[in-house]
Amino acid sequence: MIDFGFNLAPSSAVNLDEIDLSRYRALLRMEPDARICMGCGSCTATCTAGPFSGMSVRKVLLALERGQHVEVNRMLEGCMLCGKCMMVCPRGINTRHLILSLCRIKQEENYD
Amino acid sequence: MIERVPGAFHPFVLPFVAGMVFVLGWCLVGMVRILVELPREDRRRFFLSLVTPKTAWKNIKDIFLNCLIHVRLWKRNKVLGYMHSSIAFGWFMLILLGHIEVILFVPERVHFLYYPIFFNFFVAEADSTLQGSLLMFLMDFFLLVILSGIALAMVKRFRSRLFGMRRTTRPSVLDRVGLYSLWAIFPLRLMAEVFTAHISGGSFLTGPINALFLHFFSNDLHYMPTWWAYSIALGVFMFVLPFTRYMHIPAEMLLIPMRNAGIGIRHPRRGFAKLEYYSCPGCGVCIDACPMTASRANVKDCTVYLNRQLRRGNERRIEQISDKCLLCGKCTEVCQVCVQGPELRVAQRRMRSYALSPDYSQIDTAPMQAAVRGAKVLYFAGCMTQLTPSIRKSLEALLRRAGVDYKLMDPDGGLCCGRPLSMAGREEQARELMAKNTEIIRASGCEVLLLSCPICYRVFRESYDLPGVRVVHHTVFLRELQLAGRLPLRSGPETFVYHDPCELGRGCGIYEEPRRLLDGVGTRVEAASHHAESVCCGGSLGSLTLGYRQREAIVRASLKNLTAEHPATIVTACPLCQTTFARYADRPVEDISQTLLRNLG
Amino acid sequence: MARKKASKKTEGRVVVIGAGVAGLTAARELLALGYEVVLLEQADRPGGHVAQWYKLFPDMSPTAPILEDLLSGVREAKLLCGVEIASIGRLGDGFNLILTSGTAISCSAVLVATGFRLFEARRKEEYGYGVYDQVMTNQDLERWFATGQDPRITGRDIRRAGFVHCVGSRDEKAGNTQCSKVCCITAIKQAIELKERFPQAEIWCFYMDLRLFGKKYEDFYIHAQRDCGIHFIRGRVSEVSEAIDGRVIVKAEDTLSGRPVKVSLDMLVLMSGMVCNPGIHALAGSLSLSVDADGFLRSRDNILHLNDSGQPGVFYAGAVTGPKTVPETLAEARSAALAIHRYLRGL
Amino acid sequence: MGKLFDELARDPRLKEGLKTCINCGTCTAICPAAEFYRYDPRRIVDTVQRQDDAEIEALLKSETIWYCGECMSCMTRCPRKNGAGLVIMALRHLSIRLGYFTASEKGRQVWPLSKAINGNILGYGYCVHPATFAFRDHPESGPVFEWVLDHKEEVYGRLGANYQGEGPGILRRIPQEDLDELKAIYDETGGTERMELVERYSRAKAEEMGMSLEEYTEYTFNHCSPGHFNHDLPR
Amino acid sequence: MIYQGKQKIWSDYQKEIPADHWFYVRSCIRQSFFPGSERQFLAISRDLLGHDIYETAHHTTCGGIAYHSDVIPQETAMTIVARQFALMTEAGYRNLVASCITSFGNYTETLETWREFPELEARVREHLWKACRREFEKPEYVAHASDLIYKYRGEIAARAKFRLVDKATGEPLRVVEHIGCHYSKMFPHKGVGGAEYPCVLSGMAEAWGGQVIDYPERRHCCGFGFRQYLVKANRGYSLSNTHKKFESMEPFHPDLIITNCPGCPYFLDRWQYVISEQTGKTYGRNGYGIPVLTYEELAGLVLGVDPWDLGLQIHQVAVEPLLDKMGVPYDPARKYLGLNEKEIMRPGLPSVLRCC
Repeated sequence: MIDFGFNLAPSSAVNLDEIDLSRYRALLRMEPDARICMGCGSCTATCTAGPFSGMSVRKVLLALERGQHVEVNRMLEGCMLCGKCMMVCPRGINTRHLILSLCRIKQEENYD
Repeated sequence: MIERVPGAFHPFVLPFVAGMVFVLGWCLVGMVRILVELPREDRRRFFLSLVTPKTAWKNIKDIFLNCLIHVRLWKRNKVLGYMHSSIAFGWFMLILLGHIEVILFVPERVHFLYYPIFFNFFVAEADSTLQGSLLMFLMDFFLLVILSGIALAMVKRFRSRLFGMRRTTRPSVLDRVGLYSLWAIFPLRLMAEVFTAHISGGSFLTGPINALFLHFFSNDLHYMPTWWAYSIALGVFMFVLPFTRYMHIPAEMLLIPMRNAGIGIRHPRRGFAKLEYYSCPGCGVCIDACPMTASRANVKDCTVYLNRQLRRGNERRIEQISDKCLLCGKCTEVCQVCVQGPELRVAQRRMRSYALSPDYSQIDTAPMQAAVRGAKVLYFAGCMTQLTPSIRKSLEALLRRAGVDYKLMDPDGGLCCGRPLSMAGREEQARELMAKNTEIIRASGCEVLLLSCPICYRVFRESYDLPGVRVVHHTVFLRELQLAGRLPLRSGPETFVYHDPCELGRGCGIYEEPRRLLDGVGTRVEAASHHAESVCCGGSLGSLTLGYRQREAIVRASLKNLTAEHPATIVTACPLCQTTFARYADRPVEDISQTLLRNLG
Repeated sequence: MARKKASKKTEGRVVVIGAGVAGLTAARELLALGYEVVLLEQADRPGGHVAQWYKLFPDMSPTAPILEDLLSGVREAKLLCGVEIASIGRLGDGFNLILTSGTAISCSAVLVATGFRLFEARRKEEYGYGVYDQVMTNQDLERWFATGQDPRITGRDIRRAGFVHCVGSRDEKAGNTQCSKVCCITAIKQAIELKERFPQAEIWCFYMDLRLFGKKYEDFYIHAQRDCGIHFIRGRVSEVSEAIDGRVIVKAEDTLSGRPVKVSLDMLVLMSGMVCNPGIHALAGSLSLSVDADGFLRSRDNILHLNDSGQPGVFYAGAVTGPKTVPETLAEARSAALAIHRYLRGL
Repeated sequence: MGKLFDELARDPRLKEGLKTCINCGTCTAICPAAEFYRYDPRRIVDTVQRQDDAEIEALLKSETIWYCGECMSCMTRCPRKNGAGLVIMALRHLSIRLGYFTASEKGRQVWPLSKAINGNILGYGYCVHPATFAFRDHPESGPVFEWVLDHKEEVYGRLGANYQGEGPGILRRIPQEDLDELKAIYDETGGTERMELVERYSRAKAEEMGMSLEEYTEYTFNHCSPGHFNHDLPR
Repeated sequence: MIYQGKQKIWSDYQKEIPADHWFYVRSCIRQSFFPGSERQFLAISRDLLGHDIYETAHHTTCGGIAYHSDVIPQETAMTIVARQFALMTEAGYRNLVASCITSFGNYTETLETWREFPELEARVREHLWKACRREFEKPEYVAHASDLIYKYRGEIAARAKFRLVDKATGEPLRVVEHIGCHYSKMFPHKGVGGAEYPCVLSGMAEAWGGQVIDYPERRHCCGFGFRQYLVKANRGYSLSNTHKKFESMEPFHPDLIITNCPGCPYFLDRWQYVISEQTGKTYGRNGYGIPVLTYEELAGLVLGVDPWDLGLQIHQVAVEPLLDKMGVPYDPARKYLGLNEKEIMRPGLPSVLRCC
């Protein structure tokens, strides 16, 4: 093969037709309230772990709904479970338990 | 006194003997199993404590006071206390006196298991001596005491409110069998002894009743069935005992020395944990105490039900109950056996397996270390105080006013203390965070670590290894400043109530400093329940599953408790309590630092 | 009671232009105040846009009984449907209108209640309305709810559907900077209704901001999220194209995650916004009424005198001055009747 | 209001390209660069709109402003008549003027670009010319173009070109007086100054990176570190 | 797809294009890669249809590539443009036709910017005077060469020797159009048919018998991106964008692609070769690619010009399958001959993509 010095890059667009939602659906079964997030970002603004790891509950939920598992895992790994997000959520979502539930969901495949 | 039955045996004792052997065997096996399940070092420590005179004496004292006298119940409710101690202590005395009688009069029969129990059946004219009649008198006296206790128990069974209990547990079928057989034992004993009183001798109770009965019954044929019934009741009780709440009687006797040996819960189901949940008497005192029961939906999530489900091994319910609890610790406070509901639950949470675990190794603490270097007093605000900046600012203002040389450890947000993680059962991750925080604190070289959040305070005090650093909560620190005259306060007409945060009060035993501080600025009233019995605000991070909406009833009930004496202002010493209360309170809710700042002289 | 008292005392004729909900409500009040009312309607029947709608948010109220109620109140009015105004001019203190049919009407006051027109979705070319088979508007969908007839839906199993908010609203390129106010809640309403008809469907709403300001609107939104599982993506749809199987491919940025998203849908609903009914602009010229930058008529001011055109004897009610909800329109129509009453009594 | 923003605001392209952004994302949704690079033009416009100098400075030194392909697809769809591409052009212009472009790998590519394109314009009158189009640098032009380059006179001649000839026509030689005019325009309008500035900063950067200018040219032209494209996101 | 809907949109964007008297400016890229196309443009408009198209030896690049590669300031680019205008003015012309889309965009953008910022125009006039002693009038009309061919499409169809029809089946050929981004995306009203459904190319294709097919990524950029191609390190971007387009059009099985931009035909052609080398995938039938033609090349084929005079041999994707479908005769032996039919070496062959 000729080395052209560059390669095809995969698309960064999220194709909602193809994403894997099994984990999102599993979470909804455990935490139906995950649906009512309105993306206000209060959780992110108050997050203790955020400045160190980019953790953001809002983004976790969003990434999950978009099938971005690597990002979900990366963010969840930073969480310190301090519970502030739960206290500031205007929709009263129990974000802390949601995170725990999410950590418990066994992934069918090894997302990479 | 003469021995009446040749060979000192009669078949009616068999039900009792069988039951006794069964229960003793069961308990022995159980005890051995628990001992085996203990980690090696715990087991060593336990045996060592048994032969240490100081702990051995403490064991005896505690068993006597708790198992027989039920001192904790007396403190809670005198009638309830009397009821329990009458039965327990009375029965104990009957057994003890029975043995004394045997030792005194027929020492050769002392190793007959049943003989002291059925002493009156086997002997005649036992009251012929002074000693004998005294013992007979005591026997009748304690029987009467027990019967009064049983009578109270029957009333309580149907009218528990009279005993200050709004809710009790619903006993299971076997519990009922045990209960009714227990109730039956003592009236049957009375009847049996009454019917034989003219032979064996009697005292003020058995004697006259016997005389009365002899008017109606001309022969002695009916005394045999009552002795049989008495023995059967005993036998039934002992056979069902391991499967009922009465298992707490033997379990507690092991629990007390183990606890005195300093052993705690290591494994969620084995060893000490098992002993704890078998020690639960199932009385249901914790139901009323539990703040969650402010809403009916949570009644079945109290510690008593946790213990029941743990015995049954119902995993689904165990998880639900374990995850819902606020970990406020009040159930332990009111429990006569001191079953550690929160610790038991956290142990259950710890056994969960997670597909994903946090990892904080990437966090670089070097810049944070550099920022705090050289602080004498290091103030760690923590997550919750970050969320309530007015508390932080108030405390800082007080510190400046008192001329304290301090540094803020987390001016731009720091790491979490680790307590929320450990409450969620993720101990390993909590340790990681603690290690990070320890690095920062040690680098600072501080002498005092000041905390305004009880959640942080507790974990820093209990789980951090910070040699040479005094970990202090701001209530204590401010009180010291006040005593040293560095914090002049001005007293006014305002009335306050102080809410004891769970982690600070029950968790760390700090009750008086905040109260003394408040006494300096106004009139202080107490909540309906306070100090160690204070009611959780409902915002606790202990609960994993209680959502925002489910907590409302809890918070409102707690507020009701606080405002019983109509204080103008609610004062607490925890940012989480403050935020939680402020959401629903109809009057100002402050952290004590805010109150003091308002009232500086 | 008040009606009876007023009925014989006052006099004067009021022409209400437009027999939508604003015109009908105002006519009813004016009749009650004792005026003679002439209702002019361009369409063949009264009721305006509401007559073309199936149900109204947030209570899912059917429109038929509402209209019936409004119509029952104007039986005494002279209702002329299918008419157009050829000219209008001042005559003394009053006005003289000539219809294209040649009929002349004189009156003492004119109420302009010509309402709005839906933005022509075709003009947002990138969304392909009128080009791609499976792209429809909110009005088309509402008609399907009412009649069950639409080749884009009838007989199909809709598995994936999308709603595009702000079509022709908040869009300088389309010449409309204003927010049409009702589209967000309408999209949520229609999404819920669609989900009820196709419970298996996944539905996405593409929005820029969710402007849900009215009573119970937020509850409606939560209901859509929690109970209906409708997905909300914060991003304006940039491009729609047609796949080989006839489905539409929608591209937007998920601005909350900062990544482009792409989805194929069985149908796409464009939430056409409100623009001023253009027919009124000619009339506005002959009555010297001023027109705002957004194309709607300008009230004397937007707080105290919403009903007041600034020209004596000419009043406004409803969406002729800007996008409004039905209850707002009704309230404004009632206040317009009172304003006319005050004017005619020389107050 | 920041100083850097004031500088930017003077650029007509910024005035054209940024009126008021509502962060709707239509630009990113169809952006060819956003699809493959870790890039979000909406955010760039929003950052500029916030007028925070520190953020703008970070932007000027970042990789992200160099990802745009200037296809201007973003202009078509913006509901507020903005053009993210124009904003990017203004940012790049300022980044080069302030010498910030050497702070990023993609920014450093300005040097080989300037050298090649301006060299072509001033030498041949066109931005691209077969005379300077090396197959070694363009293996993707295929064996057929290698053949063309090897036989320029023959192939271009057959296709009717006036290859390097006098008078009008395809690939003619541009008269020297016209090239001189181009040079004069460069001198007059800041083109020459820009070339020299790019060279000066690039030389300094090359020295800092321990390379000769030739090595630097080669390196910036050929080297692509991981992290730019979506597929090499750090785990 | 509702064809009438598209027609309705096309009708909204009618561009006025005078038929005659144009000042022609060449394209950097097209000269180098598609010399036959520029030759064909003049052959059709000047020689065949007899229109007045003037070219001066003194014109140069418009500087568009340099401008969009950010290596010259805006004023430099504008002054180079102004010089072209001056040459036009001096030659007595008022209409400017550009061979290049980037130039077309650059001229349009310059004029629009001057309209918005007259002080900039004044400054550029001053610059031009100082540097070159030249003055200029702004052109009355600016067109892209494809606009003219679009205008002439009927006349070309009338003279057509071949049509875009599969000779074997009688079915119209399936044509994919690709419009250069700078043609109408910046200023939709400056292009024929607007930005969303431009009809400058589809109009030609249909006039000559083809059937235009619309595929989802029709409007997507080819991925040139100036610096994104010109710097080797960035070419992954360029390649990936073209790849995206091909993946999207693949199910529609187009017979050919027609373009009006200088870079696009080069990229759509060469990236097919690179994709085939890297992934082994080809998009045409039987291992061939999809031929990519400029509109002049296509017009030339329709008019019966010899494919090798059009320069179709310097495409990497073989055009022979298309020629066979249209029934255009060609001599394979003459394909790679040099000037005056001289025998020269033949080019090498790609390892995957099939060539003739």
